[in-house]
Amino acid sequence: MALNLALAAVLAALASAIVSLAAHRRIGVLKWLSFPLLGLSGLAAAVAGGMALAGGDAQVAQLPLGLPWLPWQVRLDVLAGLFLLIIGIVTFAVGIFGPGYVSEYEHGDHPLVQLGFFTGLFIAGMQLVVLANDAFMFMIAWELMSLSSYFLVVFHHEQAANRRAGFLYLLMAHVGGLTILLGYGVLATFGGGFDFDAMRVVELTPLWASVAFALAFIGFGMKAGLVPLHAWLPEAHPVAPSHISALMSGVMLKVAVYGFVRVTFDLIGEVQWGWGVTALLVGSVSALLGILYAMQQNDLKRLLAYSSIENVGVIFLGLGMAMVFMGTGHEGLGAIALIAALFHAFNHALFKSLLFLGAGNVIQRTHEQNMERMGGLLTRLPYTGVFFLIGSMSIASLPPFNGFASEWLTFQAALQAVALENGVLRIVIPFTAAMLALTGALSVACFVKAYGVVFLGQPRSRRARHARATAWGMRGAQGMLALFCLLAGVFPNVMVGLLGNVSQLLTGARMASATQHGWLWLTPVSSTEASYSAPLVLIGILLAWWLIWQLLHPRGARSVRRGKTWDCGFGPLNARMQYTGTSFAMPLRRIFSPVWRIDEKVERQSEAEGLRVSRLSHQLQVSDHSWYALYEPIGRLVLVAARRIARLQQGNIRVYIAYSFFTLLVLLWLIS
Amino acid sequence: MTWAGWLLALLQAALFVAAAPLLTIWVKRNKCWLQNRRSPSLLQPYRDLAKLFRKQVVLSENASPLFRSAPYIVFAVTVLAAATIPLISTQLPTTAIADMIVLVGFLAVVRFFLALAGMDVGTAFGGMGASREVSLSALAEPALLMVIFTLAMSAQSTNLASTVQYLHDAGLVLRPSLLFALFGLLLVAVAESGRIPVDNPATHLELTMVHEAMILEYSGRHLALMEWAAQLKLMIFGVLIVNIFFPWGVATELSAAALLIGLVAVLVKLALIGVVLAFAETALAKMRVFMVPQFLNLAFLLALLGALSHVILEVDI
Amino acid sequence: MTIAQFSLPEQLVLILAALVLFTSFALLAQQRMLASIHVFAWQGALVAAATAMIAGVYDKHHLYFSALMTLGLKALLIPWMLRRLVDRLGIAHEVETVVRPALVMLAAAALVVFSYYVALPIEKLSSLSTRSTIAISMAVVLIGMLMMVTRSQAVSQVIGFMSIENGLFFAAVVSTHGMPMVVELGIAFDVLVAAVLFGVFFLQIRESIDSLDVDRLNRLSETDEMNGTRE
Amino acid sequence: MIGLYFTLLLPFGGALLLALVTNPAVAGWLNVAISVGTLVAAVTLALSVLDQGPLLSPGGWFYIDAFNIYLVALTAFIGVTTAIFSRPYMTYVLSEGWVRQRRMRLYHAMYQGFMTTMLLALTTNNLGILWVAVEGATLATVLLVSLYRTPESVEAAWKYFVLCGVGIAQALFGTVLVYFTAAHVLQAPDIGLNWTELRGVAGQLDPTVMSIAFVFLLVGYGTKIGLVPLHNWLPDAHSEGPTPMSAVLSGLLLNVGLYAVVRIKMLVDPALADPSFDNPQLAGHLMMGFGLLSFLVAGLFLHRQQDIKRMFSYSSIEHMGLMTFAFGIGGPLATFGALLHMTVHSLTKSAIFVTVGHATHIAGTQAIEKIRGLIKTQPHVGWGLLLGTAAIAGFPPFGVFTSEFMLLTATMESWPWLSVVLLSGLAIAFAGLFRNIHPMVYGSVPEGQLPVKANMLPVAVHLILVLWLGLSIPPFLAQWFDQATQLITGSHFL
Repeated sequence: MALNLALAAVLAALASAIVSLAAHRRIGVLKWLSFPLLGLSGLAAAVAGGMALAGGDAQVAQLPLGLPWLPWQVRLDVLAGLFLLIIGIVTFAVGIFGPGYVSEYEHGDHPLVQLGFFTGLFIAGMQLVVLANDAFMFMIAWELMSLSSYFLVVFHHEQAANRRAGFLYLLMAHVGGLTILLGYGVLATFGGGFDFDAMRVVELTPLWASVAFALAFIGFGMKAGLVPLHAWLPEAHPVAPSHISALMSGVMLKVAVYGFVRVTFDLIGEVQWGWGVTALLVGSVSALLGILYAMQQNDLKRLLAYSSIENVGVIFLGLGMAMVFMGTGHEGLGAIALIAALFHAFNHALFKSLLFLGAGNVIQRTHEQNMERMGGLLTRLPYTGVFFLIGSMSIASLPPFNGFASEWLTFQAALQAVALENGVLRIVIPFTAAMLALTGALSVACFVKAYGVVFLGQPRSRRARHARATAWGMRGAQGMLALFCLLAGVFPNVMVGLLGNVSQLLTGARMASATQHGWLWLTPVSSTEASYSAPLVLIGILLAWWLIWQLLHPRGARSVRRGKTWDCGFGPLNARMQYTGTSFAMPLRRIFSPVWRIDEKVERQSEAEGLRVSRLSHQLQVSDHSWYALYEPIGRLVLVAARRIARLQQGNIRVYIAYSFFTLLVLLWLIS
Repeated sequence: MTWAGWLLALLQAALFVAAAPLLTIWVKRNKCWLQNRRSPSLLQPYRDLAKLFRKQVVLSENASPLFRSAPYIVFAVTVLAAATIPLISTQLPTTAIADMIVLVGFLAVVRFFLALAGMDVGTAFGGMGASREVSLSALAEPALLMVIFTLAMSAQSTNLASTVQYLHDAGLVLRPSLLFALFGLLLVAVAESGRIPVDNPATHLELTMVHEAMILEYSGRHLALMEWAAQLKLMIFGVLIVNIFFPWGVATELSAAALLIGLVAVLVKLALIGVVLAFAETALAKMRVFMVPQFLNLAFLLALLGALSHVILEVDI
Repeated sequence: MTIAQFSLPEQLVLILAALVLFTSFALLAQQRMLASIHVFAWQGALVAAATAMIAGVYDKHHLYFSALMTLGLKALLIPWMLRRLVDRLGIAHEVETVVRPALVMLAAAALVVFSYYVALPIEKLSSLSTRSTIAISMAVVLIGMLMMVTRSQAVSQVIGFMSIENGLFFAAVVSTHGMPMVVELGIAFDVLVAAVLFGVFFLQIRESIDSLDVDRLNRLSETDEMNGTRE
Repeated sequence: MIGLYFTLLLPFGGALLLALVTNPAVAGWLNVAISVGTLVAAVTLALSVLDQGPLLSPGGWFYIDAFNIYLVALTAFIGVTTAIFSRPYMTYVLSEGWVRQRRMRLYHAMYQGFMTTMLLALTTNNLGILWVAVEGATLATVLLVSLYRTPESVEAAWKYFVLCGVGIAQALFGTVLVYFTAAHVLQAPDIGLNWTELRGVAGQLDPTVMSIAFVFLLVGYGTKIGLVPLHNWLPDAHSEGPTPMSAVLSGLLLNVGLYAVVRIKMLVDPALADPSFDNPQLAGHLMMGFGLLSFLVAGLFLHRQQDIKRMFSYSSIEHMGLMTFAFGIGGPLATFGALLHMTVHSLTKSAIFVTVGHATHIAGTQAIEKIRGLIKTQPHVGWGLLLGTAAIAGFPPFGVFTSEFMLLTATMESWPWLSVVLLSGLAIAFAGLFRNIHPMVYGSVPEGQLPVKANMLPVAVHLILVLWLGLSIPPFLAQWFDQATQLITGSHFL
């Protein structure tokens, strides 16, 4: 049942791709056919995923496709169900959001066919990845996902920067795909077959298991945007249309996480704690650097993309912890960490897509991507403003929203490190927890900047000043996601309980005590050790608010009076006097300066006596090191090799004859 | 937990909120004495608050709804945070609502809205204050969390009540980890509650101010709530320090006598720490803003040392 | 067994083989256009003679035909065509300088040794008295290639190519007493067409770079000096 | 039987006929018609072979089995689609005045002549005839390479001619050696070159001679395949000739070279299995070495290309290297994958060359930096090029991925560490292709670049076929490949 529904979702996505082939110059097709179909697909996927997640036992089927000896097999178990649910929710939101958003493409010739067609394929690809039960189908779906998202990244291919981003993205996706393929190759060679069932049963030698893990880690990590393989992500995600960015950041990264979990926990099975440490360290570094990079961005979508790197880092940190616990034989604790990680994945999907949709909304209204030209939008786009605020609070992991719940669980898992026998691990895990704490604090800073600069203060440009309200669909989509953020945050027990099924499947343990005190209390280990009651927190805040209002709000007080902002007695304040995003980020830029490659130019022209500065110009370029440390060297290497090789083709026929002459001689000499 | 427990929790929270201004003025008085100035009466902060509540609110014309609701959120969340801290007794049902990590979360919420409110009007001051606040606390918060980790690892719990209970029952044990944690927490407390040498609540000097810069645009009851929340914050840190590291006298069961002892004990301890703070603020000078990170790094380092020394020195497996 | 035990005709075949080898040395050394065409013709004639010899000794009658064909093609027709071409192109009396002729000769000798060394195991197995000729013909082939490497003159390259063909044909005849007739016809046909096409190309090359120096055919190259690096 | 004769005689007669037709328009249509006829004949032949099994013509001159019949069908098919493309394209060439009427006659006649030699080479049972046919293919195409008579084209043609001539000559020497050893085993000398006979006694052939023969044959036919370092003629010839020629050269001629080598390998392997010989895997190892070398080198060359056709000819080298490598590995999986790869590569590559023809027509040049914004100028051509490149780069769900997947698996099983090399090679080649494709298809349109009358039907057909092969291999085709695999490796794969 659930499986059929899931397949129906795939078909709906494909259908939306097909119908939008007719969308050339007819945007109505996109608005009224393909996006509703997407919404339908998302709904079906969400329902199917939810059923599978709650249902427990896996369902399998075979598609009439694939190789003669390796037909496509699909399987829907709880893990697949979870991620199908994620895909479904966001897809549904996009289906609602889309029609209003694409209406800006009504004028001018935009390749609408491309947009609709590949969006459908993209979503179908992601759903198939989650459903696949053999490596061959997995790879096909995976690359379908990459390829179609690539075509969406180059949607605005007039700007050279976007083309470059697209190329980089495609290249990295391909390399990652090949790495994953190699990993599956290892598994299949020993498992004697490319279907996952065969891989599950086989026991690899520790060495080969580690090889397979390393390949999967690199491959999926590349897609998930782990540092230092992340450089493509902030280039590619922002340049796509915003609802696509939402899908890429919100969902595609999760699909990568899915692949990693599937391969590591399910297919390889015997987890070694060494892998856990690797994932732990890489994850925490990604989290920290991700948020630090995000802090310095002034392009709203770039900022969000970088913060995705951070959240993926947090997820992998949790997964790493789970691996450490499992590798050392503490399945119960492993379950806590795993649930925390998966819960964070779920939450990140919600709030990151919420934020990207909000950003898309803002960008569509202001036609600006640069935060420095926004401002004061809260009063102009009130709905978006409120929803974006909720998203920001969730991603900054503030109670009582969902981001906090999952981060809290992660911390609780980290605190169990004391139970480990190995002293090194007992030190490493608290240390990574400290990194996580720093990350959390920085993410608060980062989103204070984002929200404050975009929505508060005075508008910094004419377009921002004249931004007007948006289509209902777009508000609705954001509203829905915001509501989910709140619900998942206030009733974490529901999700945690469901995720218990997943941890049951993967670690053989579930967080039994987590929900034993009823829906009100979340107690990962035991009620005396740690407890968190999000509902009561919410009630408490509201209660306190109400009390204040009742007690302290003076009766019959004269209502507020509006007055000018205090300008210290100098003339009136204008928008250019307020803090910019760059200046807001300056202290942290100064504190963590070694993290970036900063080149800052200040040109000061002062008058003759050099006291009064007549003109002042400031340029700032903040870029991350991985370019100069990793990517450019490799590119240069290839080019140099190519130049060397090119000497083979130097044009003189006699040399060519000499080649075959000597080839002959050498071979003859070899064989005799 | 019985209804009595909840009632006690409510009373305790009320006491906490009510007593917060008292601690501030107590520190101020001590400072005055130390600097042989005449000190205001102990009721002065209450008078100020009352006055502010009565005064009319003047809002900048480009202040958004967020600006108006921020004070309420800030105050409410701070009160909730206070309510989850065992002041007199460890028999506190509210501690189960939020453990120490959630407490840090509450402080983060407060900071989040303070900073947003600071940026809302769109003056240079507000933005500057917000920027400094988030930057500095971005360093303070991890230190605080590390302190909490150290405690949690010793006490096998992040629940404040049971932690205090544990340390109380353990009696006088000299733990290197707790020593480090204490000093770390002290530094963090100074930074978070905006005291010298990190920030000076008494001045509005644009080069140095952090907290004041954010609430510069506030007036009337909004300002009152903000001020009160700040005083609560100071109190929260004070209580945390005294009740965790010097848990003696705290009531561990719900008997009138025990509660009375607990009340007296916590008042004495707070008075003492007030004196210490006053001494410190008199002795030290406000440091430059960009010296503060080193200060907080020190705090973080201490906390980390605490955690590590716990793992290395105190656990035996 | 030594050469003494061979019958006279077999010895004669060996003599011819030696002569063929000698002619290809001569081709390698020969720097005058016309002269090298003549030498090439002689080589063809020798191959034809060897073929006829084999045909006589082992009375393989179809070999007579192929001997005739070889004579007509390799000794008469192709040399004649080449001759006409060089006359038309006016390079009949051109003298081409070979760089380091002594070295080239040495290399050719080395090639003979090498091919003998490669062919040794074959000879172990062979029962035919003419087995050693395989080494010779391999040497002829290799020397032909060497000639194409060392000569930058299109015509002499073609001659080298044709002498390779001679070597092949010689190998086919003396070591295996001739391929099936159809195959030989096909090969002959190909050689003929090739010769014609070479003629066509001489003219085309001539009109495109007005010279027959293949070293000047180097527009299609990918080294940096030819096309600017594109990073 | 009858199908066979038609398959061979139709193009042959067509060549003679077209040599007489002066009107290029008529010739173009005739060309298409003849190709279609050939295709029909080939398909009937294929069907008959499929249900009656291998077919040996009386006199043993021709031998059709599952291995070559599918190449025959493929050749005929691509012959048709390319002919369809060539008709309008050559009229455009004619209108541009690059060629004169007389040469159009030559072109069409030689087109069919080339098809004849291809089909002859594929169907013959006699190694000597095989050689003659392959050499004939060179002779047939060499004049077409220099069709435009530009200095570059003449130079390319000369290199093509001489290098292939020399290479092929070595193949002949190898053939002679094979015949030589066969003479010791087989009594009747004139069947000594019949592949079926040799196959029967392959075990008794002398290993040493066969190894030497294989070296000569590999170098000889390897030149045709375009194995590095014997490949130098290939990019020149492919880039300078008229585009339809490039399509058939890349799509077919290379296959035939590889076909010949594999046939020989099928003889050499049993011979080398002789206990007295020390390295029984010699043939396979040599092929693997050459294949891998070509694969990597060609991949690097892709990064420096400035001429679009040249670039794709390098990609052909790369893929031929991959197939050679796979056949060298041997084993059912690798062989099956290689056969599949032959098919999908031919289809994709010829489709790409057709698209490239249109693209160069649009831009009026083959220089990559002049071709810009195709998707905006003419979406069909732009997307054709983009998707074709994605397909050839091995992106699923296109068939190339399937075959590469199988090759990779095979490598994993037998030579695990080589698979790393293979993957890095794929990545390098991929980057090389796309760094050049990207600016060509995207971006804004340079002024004066207008859409042209393009017939994208062949491209669509090819790509859809490739896509189909990627999503699911139809059972009959799988059966077909499996029979071929069984022939080559002696064991079934399915």
